[in-house]
Amino acid sequence: MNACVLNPHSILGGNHLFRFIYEGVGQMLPCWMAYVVAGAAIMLILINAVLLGAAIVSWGERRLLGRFQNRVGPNRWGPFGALQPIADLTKLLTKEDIVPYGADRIAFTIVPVLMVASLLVGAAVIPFAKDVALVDLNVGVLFILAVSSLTTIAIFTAGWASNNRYALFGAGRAVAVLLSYEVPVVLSVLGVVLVAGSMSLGDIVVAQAVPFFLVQPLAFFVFVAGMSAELNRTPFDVAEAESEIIAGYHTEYSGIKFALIQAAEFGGALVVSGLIATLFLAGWAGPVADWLGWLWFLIKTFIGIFLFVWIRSTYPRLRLDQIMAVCWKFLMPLSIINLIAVTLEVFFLRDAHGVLTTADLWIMAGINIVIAAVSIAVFGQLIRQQVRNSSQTAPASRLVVSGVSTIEVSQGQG
Amino acid sequence: MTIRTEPMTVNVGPQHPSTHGVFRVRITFDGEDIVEVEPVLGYLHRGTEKLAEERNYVQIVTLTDRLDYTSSMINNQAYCLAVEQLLGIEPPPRAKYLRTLTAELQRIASHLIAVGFFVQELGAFGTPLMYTFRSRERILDLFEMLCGARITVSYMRPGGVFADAPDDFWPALDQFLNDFEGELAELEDLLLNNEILMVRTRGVSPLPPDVAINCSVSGPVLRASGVNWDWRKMAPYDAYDQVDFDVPIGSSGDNYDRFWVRVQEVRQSLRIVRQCIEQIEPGPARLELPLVLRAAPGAEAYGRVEASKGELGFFLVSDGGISPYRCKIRSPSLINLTITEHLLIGWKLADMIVSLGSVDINMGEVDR
Amino acid sequence: MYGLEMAKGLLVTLTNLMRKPFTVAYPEQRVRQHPRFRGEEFTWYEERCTGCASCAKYCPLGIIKIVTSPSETAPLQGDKYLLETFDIELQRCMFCGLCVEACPYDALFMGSGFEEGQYRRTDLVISIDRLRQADKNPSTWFRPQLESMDYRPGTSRPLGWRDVGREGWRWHQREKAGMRLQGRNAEDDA
Amino acid sequence: MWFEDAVFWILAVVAIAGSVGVVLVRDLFRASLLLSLVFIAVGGFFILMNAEFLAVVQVLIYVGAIAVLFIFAVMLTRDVQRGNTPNRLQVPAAFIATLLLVMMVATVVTTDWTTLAGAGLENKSRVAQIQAVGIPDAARLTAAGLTADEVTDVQTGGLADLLIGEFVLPFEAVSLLLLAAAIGGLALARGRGR
Repeated sequence: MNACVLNPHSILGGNHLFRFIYEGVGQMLPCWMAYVVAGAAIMLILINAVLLGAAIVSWGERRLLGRFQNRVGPNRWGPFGALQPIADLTKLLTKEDIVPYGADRIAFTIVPVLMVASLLVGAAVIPFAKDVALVDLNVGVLFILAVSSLTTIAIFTAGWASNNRYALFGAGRAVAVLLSYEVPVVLSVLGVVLVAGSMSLGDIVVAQAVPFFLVQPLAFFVFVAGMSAELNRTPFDVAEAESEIIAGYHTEYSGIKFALIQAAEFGGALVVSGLIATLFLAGWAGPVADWLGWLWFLIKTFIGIFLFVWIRSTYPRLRLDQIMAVCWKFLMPLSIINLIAVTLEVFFLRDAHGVLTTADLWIMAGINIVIAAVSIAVFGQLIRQQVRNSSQTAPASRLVVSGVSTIEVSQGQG
Repeated sequence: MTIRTEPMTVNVGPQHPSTHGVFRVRITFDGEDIVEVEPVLGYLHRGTEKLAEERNYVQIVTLTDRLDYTSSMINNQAYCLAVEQLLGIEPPPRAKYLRTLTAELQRIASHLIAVGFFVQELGAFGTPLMYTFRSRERILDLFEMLCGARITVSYMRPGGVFADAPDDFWPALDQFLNDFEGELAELEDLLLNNEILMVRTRGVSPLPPDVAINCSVSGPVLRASGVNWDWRKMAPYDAYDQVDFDVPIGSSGDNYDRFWVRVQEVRQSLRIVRQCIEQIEPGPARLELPLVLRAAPGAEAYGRVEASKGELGFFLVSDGGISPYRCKIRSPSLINLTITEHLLIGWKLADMIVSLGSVDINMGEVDR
Repeated sequence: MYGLEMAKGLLVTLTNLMRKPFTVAYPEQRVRQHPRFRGEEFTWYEERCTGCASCAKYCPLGIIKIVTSPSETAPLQGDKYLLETFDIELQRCMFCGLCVEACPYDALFMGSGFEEGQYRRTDLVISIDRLRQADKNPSTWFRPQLESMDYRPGTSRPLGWRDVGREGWRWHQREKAGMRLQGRNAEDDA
Repeated sequence: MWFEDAVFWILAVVAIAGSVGVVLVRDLFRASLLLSLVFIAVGGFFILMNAEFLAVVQVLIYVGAIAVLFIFAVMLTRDVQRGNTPNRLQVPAAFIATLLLVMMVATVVTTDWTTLAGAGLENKSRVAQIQAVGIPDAARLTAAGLTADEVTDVQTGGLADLLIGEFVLPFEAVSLLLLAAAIGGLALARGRGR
């Protein structure tokens, strides 16, 4: 009996499930085959979890949006319309799969695959309970950012390959937004990494004796804003601005490809909410019972999704140049301020072993909340000034009692 | 050093989510900046003016419903005023008040649509639109109570309105007015000073008053440019000389002002409706007229109202028959579209949609 | 402070989240239908109709097709015509109600229903048989006499031809337009 | 290990085929897509070498930023489908490419890759140890008494040490270059219009 033994230090070594399957299957099959089988099993779980999650998010978002808008939302199929995503999927699957004339067929086809793939791979490193992530990568945070940057290429390819000018507009906008917002997002995550002392998401959760949205409110703000830009959600959804450029880069997609793109979008919302929960809301750590970690994690993820939906339901969209201005003139300074403040605090507060105690975290929270309030107010004022100067608006409109039957404005010049 | 760019021509419409029906603009972009605009009209042309020559004076009322289908009451009113002028008759006072009241309710409904879609085009995900439609739905319910239809009302007839309001209409109207105060306040909280909306619309696509006058635009678009021009004040028709209201005037004529003027006009319309309820007195609501009307040969009449989108006029010529010899419709949406180039050129794609929305065109009226 | 209005907007949407939805879930629930509602299926009382075709003439679209022939009692002057066809092409109807307005004897009413979806356009023509057999739930549109008796098409019972006229039903039977139908229908006289 | 060898060969084939494709494919857009494929494959190599940090950064920067810039530039050129027509720059380009190839081959050949002697390493710092390990496959790791996690941690730190320490001058020079490029880009973009 040559049972295979997984090297505990290999990438998947920390995954109990993988080891269990690997060693179990290894009893009967050669080791490499066991490795493949275990990997496939893990991938199956991952794909199902994320895509089902995306389906639930799509339903939940529509229900929530409906309630925000004082209507019901999907309610026809299943309890509370919960089977609606399945109906949608069935409809999309049975639709004709159109590749527009003049499109680059290969590039057009790989886009949905690429988007879903990057989403799935990114979801793999998020710990959804104590010590339960598919992979506890020691560079988890960076990994997610790196993988999500693949989406940029996918979107660009979609816009280019569709042979549609609206899609091209959307792609150009999306890339501009994605590239710009990556900078403040990475900088804000850097603050988290500094305090936690690790890039592994598992370690970051453990380090949150005080949830980081209190310790680093600025980073939280920047991260949520930046991520809603990267997810193409209002007020930063220029890339899919349906009132301007129809659907942006996925205008020409139909059938299963469209379904995949939608799955990637809703799944993206799910993964990003999970990431927010992990980075700022202390992930699976809850008030009682570690084994209930998945529950806390789900609740916190829901908070993230609710936040996104709430913002989406409330605000109009910004223009592209204004989004750029918000990124470079508002979020960027905020994230740098946060980074500097956190660096200094960590430098002065840590003890000899470079460890921060809970008391230290509370001190940091106190300082940082003040800093956040002040800097958001100051930079908000600055960006407002900028906006005022750029527009040639006369004083505010006024109410005039009419009754005079002459035109008060001189004609001519036209 | 300059970078040479290549212009790109894009067809916006007639199948576009935010061109208000089947409006088509051929736009040449430089990057996202607009350098050339060419509106293409006529996709919804139904020949209303010609159809009117084949129908008798009462039947034409049903055609006017379908011009600007978001404010059919006001279209009815304009047409009926023209016919009454043609025939030299005057409706009874109760009919006048009923007309004023319903026209103002319709103005509220129409402005609610304009505001809702305006914000929708700014990118709000349907929420303000849903709120405005919620209120508009109440108004349409009132219309259904009055005349059995919600959109294509055909409520007014030459010589009055088709029938007096039912008894349960007045309490329902009171109920609506009270509720709507709150809903309007909510809407103003959500929109009027929203920073994102301000940033997107303040100073964008301003329309100077001289250009506005030279393009002969009318309605909220004209008033937003600071021109004090409202037919309800200039040449009061129906019961407008009996009621007291203000005309909101914008200052710079930008997108925000056009939006702001509409919101304020909703408030003023509420005032008018309340005054109408106070002043209205019992009496007949319709003149006793024959089913088929005939005007004197050669008679001409021009009836005009301040519709929700601007000056709406019906020019009727009679040859003594049962239908007009000629019916010319001066539709505000079409004439307001003459400022398209002025509004759009030099602004961005995203502003273009918003500017078009702020003009509040209705293709049923543009193409007639 | 900048951003305060945006926070106010969030508050507005949140209060609306707590509110009861405005939606009416249509097939299960229905909005209150007002008695004047101009519905799709027309209510027609053959007993009242003389076949004068005023409705057909007054229809702006000309979608009412009436074919009549002299009835057996034709020699009696002023008798009603025998109606062979009374077709209403619903597919082109715009429910303006002018036909109802034109009807001198209150024989044609707007209906109160609105669920007339069909799979074929030809099914949208209401034939005379359908008009005869349909439930009589007339809309009160342009019929003040129905309004004054507080008739509610949805909830009140269907109305027979005797109850819907401006004048008493006997007038219709005996005096209108010199109509003489004595002995033709003994029950009605009773 | 058999499995890792297999992955290595797959990645190698993908990388080389991709690079050949980049050169041979006429359609510039597809060429840049293939280029990003090559970048990802190289990232895969880094993972095989237990250098996750480098792999992630490779994907983040090369695929997420540089390849996108390539595609952006490609999008702005004319006749994307036809690709470049032969022009005068072919000869110097070939010359420079050959030169680069020679330099790289020379570097590979002259570098002493087998530094894992084992002797004397215990006294050096962890960073030095890792540097000495070079490509850390399992056998070498066990020989040096290191775990993969440790290697990555120390690699990240070592990378930082190297960048800020030994190679600070080239590092700063590159940042200066990037700054200049950014300012140049701004100047170009602002020159037009207002």
